[in-house]
Amino acid sequence: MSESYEYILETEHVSKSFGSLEVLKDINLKVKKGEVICIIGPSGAGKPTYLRSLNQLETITSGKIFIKGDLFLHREKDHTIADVSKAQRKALLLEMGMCFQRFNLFPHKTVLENVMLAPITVKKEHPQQVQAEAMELLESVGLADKANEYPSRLSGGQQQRVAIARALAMKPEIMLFDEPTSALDPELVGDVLQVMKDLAAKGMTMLCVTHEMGFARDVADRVLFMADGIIAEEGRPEDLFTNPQNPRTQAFLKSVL
Amino acid sequence: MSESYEYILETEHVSKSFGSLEVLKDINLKVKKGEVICIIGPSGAGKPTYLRSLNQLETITSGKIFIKGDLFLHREKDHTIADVSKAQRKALLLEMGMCFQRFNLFPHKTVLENVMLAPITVKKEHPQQVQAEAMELLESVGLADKANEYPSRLSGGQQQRVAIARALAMKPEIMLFDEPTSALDPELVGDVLQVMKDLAAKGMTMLCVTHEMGFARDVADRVLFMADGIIAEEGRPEDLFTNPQNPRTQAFLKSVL
Amino acid sequence: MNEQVKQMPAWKKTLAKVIGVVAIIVVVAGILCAVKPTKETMIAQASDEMQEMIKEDETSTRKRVTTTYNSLIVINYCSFTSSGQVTLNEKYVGFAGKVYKADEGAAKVAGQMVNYTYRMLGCGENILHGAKLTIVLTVLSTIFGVVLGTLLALGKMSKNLILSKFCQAYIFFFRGTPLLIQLFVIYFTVPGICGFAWRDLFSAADNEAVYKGAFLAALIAFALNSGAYCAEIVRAAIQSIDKGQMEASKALGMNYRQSMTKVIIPQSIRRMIPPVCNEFIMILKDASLVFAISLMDITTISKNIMTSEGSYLVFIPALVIYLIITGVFTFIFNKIEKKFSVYE
Amino acid sequence: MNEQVKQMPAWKKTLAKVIGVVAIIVVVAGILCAVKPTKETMIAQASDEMQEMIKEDETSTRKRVTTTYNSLIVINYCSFTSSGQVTLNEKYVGFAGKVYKADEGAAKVAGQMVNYTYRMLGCGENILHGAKLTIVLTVLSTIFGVVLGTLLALGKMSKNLILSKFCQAYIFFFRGTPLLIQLFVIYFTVPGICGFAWRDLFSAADNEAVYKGAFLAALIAFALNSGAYCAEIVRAAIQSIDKGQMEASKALGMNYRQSMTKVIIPQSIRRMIPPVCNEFIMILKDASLVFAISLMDITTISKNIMTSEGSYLVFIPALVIYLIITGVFTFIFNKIEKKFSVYE
Amino acid sequence: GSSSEETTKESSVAESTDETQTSTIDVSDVEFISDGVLTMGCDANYPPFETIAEDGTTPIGYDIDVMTEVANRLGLELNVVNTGWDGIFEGIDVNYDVVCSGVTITEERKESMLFSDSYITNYQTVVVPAGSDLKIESLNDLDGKTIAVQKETTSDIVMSDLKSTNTIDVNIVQNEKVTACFTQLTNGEIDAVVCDSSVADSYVASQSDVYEIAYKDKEEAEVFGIAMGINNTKLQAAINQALADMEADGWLEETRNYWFGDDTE
Ligand SMILES: Nc1ncnc2c1ncn2[C@@H]1O[C@H](COP(=O)(O)OP(=O)(O)OP(=O)(O)O)[C@@H](O)[C@H]1O
Ligand SMILES: Nc1ncnc2c1ncn2[C@@H]1O[C@H](COP(=O)(O)OP(=O)(O)OP(=O)(O)O)[C@@H](O)[C@H]1O
Ligand SMILES: [Mg+2]
Ligand SMILES: [Mg+2]
Repeated sequence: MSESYEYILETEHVSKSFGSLEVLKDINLKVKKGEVICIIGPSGAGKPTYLRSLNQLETITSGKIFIKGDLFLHREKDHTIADVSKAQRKALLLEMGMCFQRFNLFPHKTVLENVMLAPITVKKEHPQQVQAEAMELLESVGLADKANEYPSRLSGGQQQRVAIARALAMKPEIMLFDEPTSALDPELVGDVLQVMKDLAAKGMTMLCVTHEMGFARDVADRVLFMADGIIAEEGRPEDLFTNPQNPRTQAFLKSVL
Repeated sequence: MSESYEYILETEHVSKSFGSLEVLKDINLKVKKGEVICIIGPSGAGKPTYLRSLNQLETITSGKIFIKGDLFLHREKDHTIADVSKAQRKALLLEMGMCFQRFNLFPHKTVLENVMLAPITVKKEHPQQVQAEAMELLESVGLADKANEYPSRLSGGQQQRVAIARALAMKPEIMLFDEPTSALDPELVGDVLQVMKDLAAKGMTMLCVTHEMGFARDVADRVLFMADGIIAEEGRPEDLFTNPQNPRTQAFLKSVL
Repeated sequence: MNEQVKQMPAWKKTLAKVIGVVAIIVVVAGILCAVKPTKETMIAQASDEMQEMIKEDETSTRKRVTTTYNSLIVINYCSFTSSGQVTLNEKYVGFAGKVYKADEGAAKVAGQMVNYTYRMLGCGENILHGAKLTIVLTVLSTIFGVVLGTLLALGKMSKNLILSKFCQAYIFFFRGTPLLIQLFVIYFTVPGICGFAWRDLFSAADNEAVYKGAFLAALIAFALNSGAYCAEIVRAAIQSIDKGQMEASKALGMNYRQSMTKVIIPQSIRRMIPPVCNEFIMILKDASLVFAISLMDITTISKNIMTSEGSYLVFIPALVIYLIITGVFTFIFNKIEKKFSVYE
Repeated sequence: MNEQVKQMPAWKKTLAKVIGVVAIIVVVAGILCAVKPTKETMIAQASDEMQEMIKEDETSTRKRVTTTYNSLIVINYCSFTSSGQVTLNEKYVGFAGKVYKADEGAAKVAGQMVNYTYRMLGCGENILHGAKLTIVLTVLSTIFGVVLGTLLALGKMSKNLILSKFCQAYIFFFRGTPLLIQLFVIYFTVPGICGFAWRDLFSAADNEAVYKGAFLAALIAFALNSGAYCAEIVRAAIQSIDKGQMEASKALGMNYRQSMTKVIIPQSIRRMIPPVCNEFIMILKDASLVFAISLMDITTISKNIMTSEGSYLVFIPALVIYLIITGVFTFIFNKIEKKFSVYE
Repeated sequence: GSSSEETTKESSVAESTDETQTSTIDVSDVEFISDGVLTMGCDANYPPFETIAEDGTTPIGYDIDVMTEVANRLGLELNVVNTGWDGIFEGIDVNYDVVCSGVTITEERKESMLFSDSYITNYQTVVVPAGSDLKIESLNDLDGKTIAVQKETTSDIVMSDLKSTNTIDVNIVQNEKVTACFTQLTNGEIDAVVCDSSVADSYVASQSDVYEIAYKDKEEAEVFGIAMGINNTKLQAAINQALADMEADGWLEETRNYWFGDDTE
C-alpha cells in the first residue's frame, strides 16, 4: 500500500445502473484526509447508492475507485478491469465504516456485543482488549450505562449512536453516513449530530448524506448537491447555501429550508 | 342529535393507561367548529394516543368525550358509565376522519378504489356517484392522474395526499392528523402541508399532531404542548413559539427549532 | 433463424427454444400416435392356443383368459393371461407401427411401465381411482380446508371466548392426532354409531356407490383435518397484515366484518398461498392413507403392484406421476400468487 | 391461606393452584401405587382350570396359555388367555389394593385401557417399539432434518449455480414424492443395489438387529425427507431477516460465512421454531409409515389391536398419548422460542 | 448348532409330546441368517394364523405353532420377526429365512420364490350378514354385488380373476386387513365378504348373530405354503421333509383341530 497519497478517497467516472435505470452517472470526487463532505439532494438522486458503491455494498457499473491512492477497483460496462488482491481488498474496505439510516444494529446482541462483534470476528483481536476499547467508545457517545441493554430497549437516537460506536470500533479512517438522523424523532436528532460533530472535530474523514442543512452548514468542508445521478453543484457550505448557482439547487433549497 | 352546540368536540378529564403505564392524564380540551389545533411535544408524550382515543381506536380509561354537544362516551376506571346507541355511535364516529403517520393506504386497491371503498361499503352510496366525488377529491389533492395506480407506485407525499382524500370522502366535520409528514422526505413535505392548509382555509375543524413548527405557526388557531400525558401549555402560535412560559416547552422548542 | 434469435432479448430466446422443443415433441408424438398399432391389431397377436381358449370362454360360465389392453398416448400394451391350473401368459407392446413381444429385455420393461402407469392413472377404472382420486381428493380437501380454516381462524381470533376456545380445541385436536385414525373413525365408527352406511348416501343402482361413499368419508376427514392446519396458516397470514390496515378501516367507519372481508383478508390471501401450496403437497401425499378405507390412490396401487409382482420398477412411474402433479400444481400456485401480488 | 392468595398477583395465584393440584395428584398417586396389588397377587388369581393348563404348558413345546401382566403406575392388569378353537379367558384389574374381575363393565374397559396403553407405550418391548420408537424417531429426524435443511437452504441460496440447482432438485424431489415410497426405496432397494443388509450393520447375535436396521433406514429416510422440508423453512426464516443486517455485517468487514453464523442465522432461529414445531408434528404422525418396514409405532399398534380385537376403544389411549406428546413438545418449542426472543 | 443342544431338545420333545420320535433332519449345509436359528417373517395380524397375544409381545397362532415344530425337527431355534405385509417377501434372505404368514401359493409368486408343500388347505367362503336373503350357490352368483376381500389373498385373486375375465361383473373392495371387510359388512357398506374358510369360521363362530356363511367353494382350494428364497432348495427339501413327517405322525392334523376345529383338511 502506498503510504503517501494525496487523496484518501477518489472516484473517477463512477456510474451505476439497476437494469435500465441509470442511478449514478459519471461521478468524480476527490476527498482529502480529514475532510468532511455533506451530500444533499432530492430523493431519487442516488445519494445512498453512491455511498454504498464506495464500500462495495453495490458494485459499480463502470468507473474507478481509489482508496489511499491505490486503485481499488476499475470496472467498465459491468466487467472488472482491475482490482486488488483479496487480502488487500479486505484491508482497504476496513478503512471505511458506515452508518445506516435505519441503524441496523444486531438485535440479538447487547449494545456492548454489537460493538465488540466485528473486532473479534474480523480482526481476531483479543476479547478483553476489545471490550475495554468498546466501553471507551460507548463512553464517548454517552451510552456507557446502556452497555448491557438490548438495542430494542433503546431510543432511535441512542441506537444510532451505538451504530456509530460500532463502526468506530473497527478504527476506520473514513466514515460514511447515510441520512443518520432521518429516522429519528426531531428532539433526538441533536445528540446524534453532536457525536458526529465531535468526530469531525477529531479529524475523521466523513462523507455524509443528510437532510440536516444546519449540520451541513456548521460542519462540512464541502457540500455536494446531487440530482439525477450527477453532482449538480458543489462548494463550501457558506457559498452553496447562500448563493446557489444551479437552478435545481435553488429550487431544492427553497423547498427544504 | 343536538343541532346547536358550542363545541364540536370536547373532552373532560380524559385519562388512558396501558397496563400500569399512564399515558394520558386528565386531558381537557374544547374545540370550536372550524378551529385548527396543532399538538406538539416530545415523543412519549401521548399525542397520537390522544387522537386515537378520540375516534375510538383506543378506549379511554376514564373521562368524558362529547361530540357535537352530545355525550359520546363516559368512562370511569375502565368501566363505561354512559355511551350512545350503536347507530348514533357509528354516525358520530363518521364525523371524524383520520390520517396516519404511515398513510395506511390499502395496497391491494388502486388510488381511486381506496377513496371509494368506505363510502360504498359504509354509507352504501351509489358507486357512480361516489366515483365522481372521489375524482373531484383526487383533483383537489392534485392526484387525479394517479387514480388508477396502486399506492406502491406513488411517492410518500402522494400517498399521504391520497390518504387525506380517502378520509375526506366520508365527508367528516373534524379531521385528525397524526404526524402526517414525519415519514416523508423533506422535499415532499410541502405538497402535503399545502393540501392541509387548503383544508384549513375551507373551514375544516382540524386536530393535528405535528413536528412541523412552520406549519403550526402559519395555520393553527391554537397550539397545545403535550408532555408526559398532560397539556403542559397551550396558546396562540405567535405567543407559544415566541414566548413559551413552561420551562419544558422552552427546552423542547430549543431542541427542535 | 439463428441471426434473428441473436437479436432477441434473453427471455424471448428461452421462450423460442421452449416453444421449438414443445412443437417438435408434439409433432413427433402426433406421428407416433397415428402409426400406433390399433387395438384390433394388438388383440390379434394372441397365439393360437390362446385364441382357442378365448373362443372356449365365450360359451363357458367360468372364463379363463384375461385380456388386458392399455393404450398410453404413443405406446400400447396388450397381454393375455389364463388362470387356473395351467397358466399361459403372453405380452405385447405396440410402438411406432410395430408390435413387439414383451417377454424380456427392453420390451418387457416398456410393457410393464405402460401397464403400471395405466393402472396408476386409473384409466379404465371408476371415477375415483388412482391419479384421479389423488387429484380430486387433494384439490377438494385443500379448497374445503381453506374455507373451514378461514372460519376457524376467525373463530380463534374472535373475542367470543367460547367460540375461540372451541376453535382452539378443534385445531389442537385435529393437528394433534393422526389423520389415519381420524379417517378410521369417520369411515368405520361414525356410521356404526349413527346407524347409516356411506354407500346409502348414493343411489342403490349405482355400481360405484361403495367407492363414492368411501370417498365422501375420506373427503370429510381430509377437509376437517386440513381445516385445522389451514386455520393456523390463515391466522398467521391475517396477523402478518400491518395493524395500520385495520385501524385505517376502522377510522373510515367500517365494522369488523367489513374490514376483514374488504381489507384484511384480500391482502392476506397472497401470504397464504405458499403455505397453502405446502399443505396441498402434504395432502397429496397423505392421500395414500385412503388405502385404509378401501380406496386406491397412486401409492396404494404401486404398493399393490409391488407386493403382487415384486418389482421395484413400479416406483418409477409413481415418482414421475407425483413429480408431475407437484410440479403442475406448484406452477399454478405460483401463478395465483403472482396474480395476487400485482399491486406490489 | 385464602387471604394470602388474594394479595398475590394473578400469575402467582395460578402457579400456587397448579402446584397445589400437582402435589395432591402426586401424593394420591403415591399412595395408590403403594397399595397396588403385587404381581404375585395378580397372577395368583387364575382359576383352577387355568392353573392346571399353565402347569401342563411347562412340560409342552406348544404353549397354550398366555399370561399378561401390565403395570401402569397406579393400576395393573393381568390376563390369562388360552389359544386355539376353544379359548379360555380370564382378566383381572388391580387397583387401590383390590383385585377386580375385568370381564364386563367399567373394570373391563379399565383393563382394556391399561393393556392398550401398556402396549402402545411399548413397555416390556424392545427399545424401538411404540411410543419410544415414535418419540426417538421424531426427535432425531427433526434434529437431523434441521441440520440438513440448513445446509440445503444455504446451498440453494448459494451463488454456485451447480450447488444451488442440486439443492433445488433435492428439495423438489423429496418434497414432491411420498415419504412412504422414499422409505421403501431406502429400506428395500438401496441395500439391494449396494449389496448390504440393514441388519448386518448390527451384531449378528443381536436378536433385535432387524428392528435396529429398519430403524436406521427409517431414520435416514425421515431425515432426508425432513431435510427437504426444513430447507424451505430455514430459507424462509433467513430471507425474512432484514437485508440491513447483512449489509451492516458486510460494512463491518465480515465475510459471508461470518455474517451468516454470527448475525443472520442466530436471528432466524427464532422464526424457524414455529414452522419446525409444525414439521415435528408432521413427522410425529408420518412416523406411522414405519409399519411398512416392520416397525411398530403407536398408530400401527393401535391399528393392529383394533384389527385383532375389533374394538374402537383402542383409539382413546392412542389419541391421549398423541395429544400428550404433541402438548409436551409444543410446550418445549414455545419455551425455546421464548428463550430466543429474549432480546425483543 | 452343537449336537448336545440338539439332543436336549430332542429329548424334551420326546418327553413333552406323545408323537412318534423322529430323528433331526440335517440342515448343516443350509445357510441361515443367524446360526442355529430359523428366522421367520410374518405379519402378525391375521388371526388365527398369527397374531400378537394380549401381552403385546408373544406371537401366537397356527403358523407359529407349525414353524416352532418345523424348527424343532430341524434342530433349530425359532425367531419370529413381525413385519408389515407390504414388502414382506423382499425381506426373505435379508431379514428372515422364510415367510410363514398365511401365504397362498400362486404361480406369480412361484416365479420369485420357493414354496414348501402345502401345510393347510382352505376354501373360498362367502360371508353375509345374518338373516340375509342372498342365495349364493356358486361364486358366479355374486354377479352385480359389492364384495370385500383382503388385498392380495387368494380371495382377491379369485374374485379379480372372475371380474377381469368378464365371467361376472362384481364390485371388489380390497382391504388391507380382513377385519375391515367385516366392519364394512356390519356397517352395510358391502353385500358380502369373500375370505378363507378358516377366517370365516372363526368370525361366524364368535359372532353368529351378526354373520353367516352363505357358500363354501370346495372347488377353488386355497393352498398355504412356507415361502423362502428362490435358490434355497436345500431348505425347501428340509422343510418339506419336516412337514411330511408332521403330516405322517398326525401332528399337523392335531394342531389344525386345535386351531380350527375338525372341519378343515
Ligand atoms: N437495489 C435496487 N434495485 C433497483 N433500483 C434501485 C435499487 N436501489 C435503489 N434503486 C433506485 O435508484 C434510485 C436512487 O436510489 P437511492 O436510494 O440511491 O437515492 P435517493 O432516492 O437519493 O435516496 P433517499 O430515498 O434515501 O433520499 C431510486 O430511483 C431507486 O428506486
Ligand atoms: N398499544 C400500546 N400498548 C402499550 N403501550 C403503548 C401503546 N401505545 C403507546 N404506548 C406507550 O404510550 C406512550 C405514548 O405513546 P404515543 O405514541 O401516544 O406518544 P408519542 O410518543 O408522543 O408519539 P410519537 O412517538 O409518535 O411522538 C409511549 O411510551 C408508548 O410506548
Ligand atoms: Mg434514504
Ligand atoms: Mg408517532
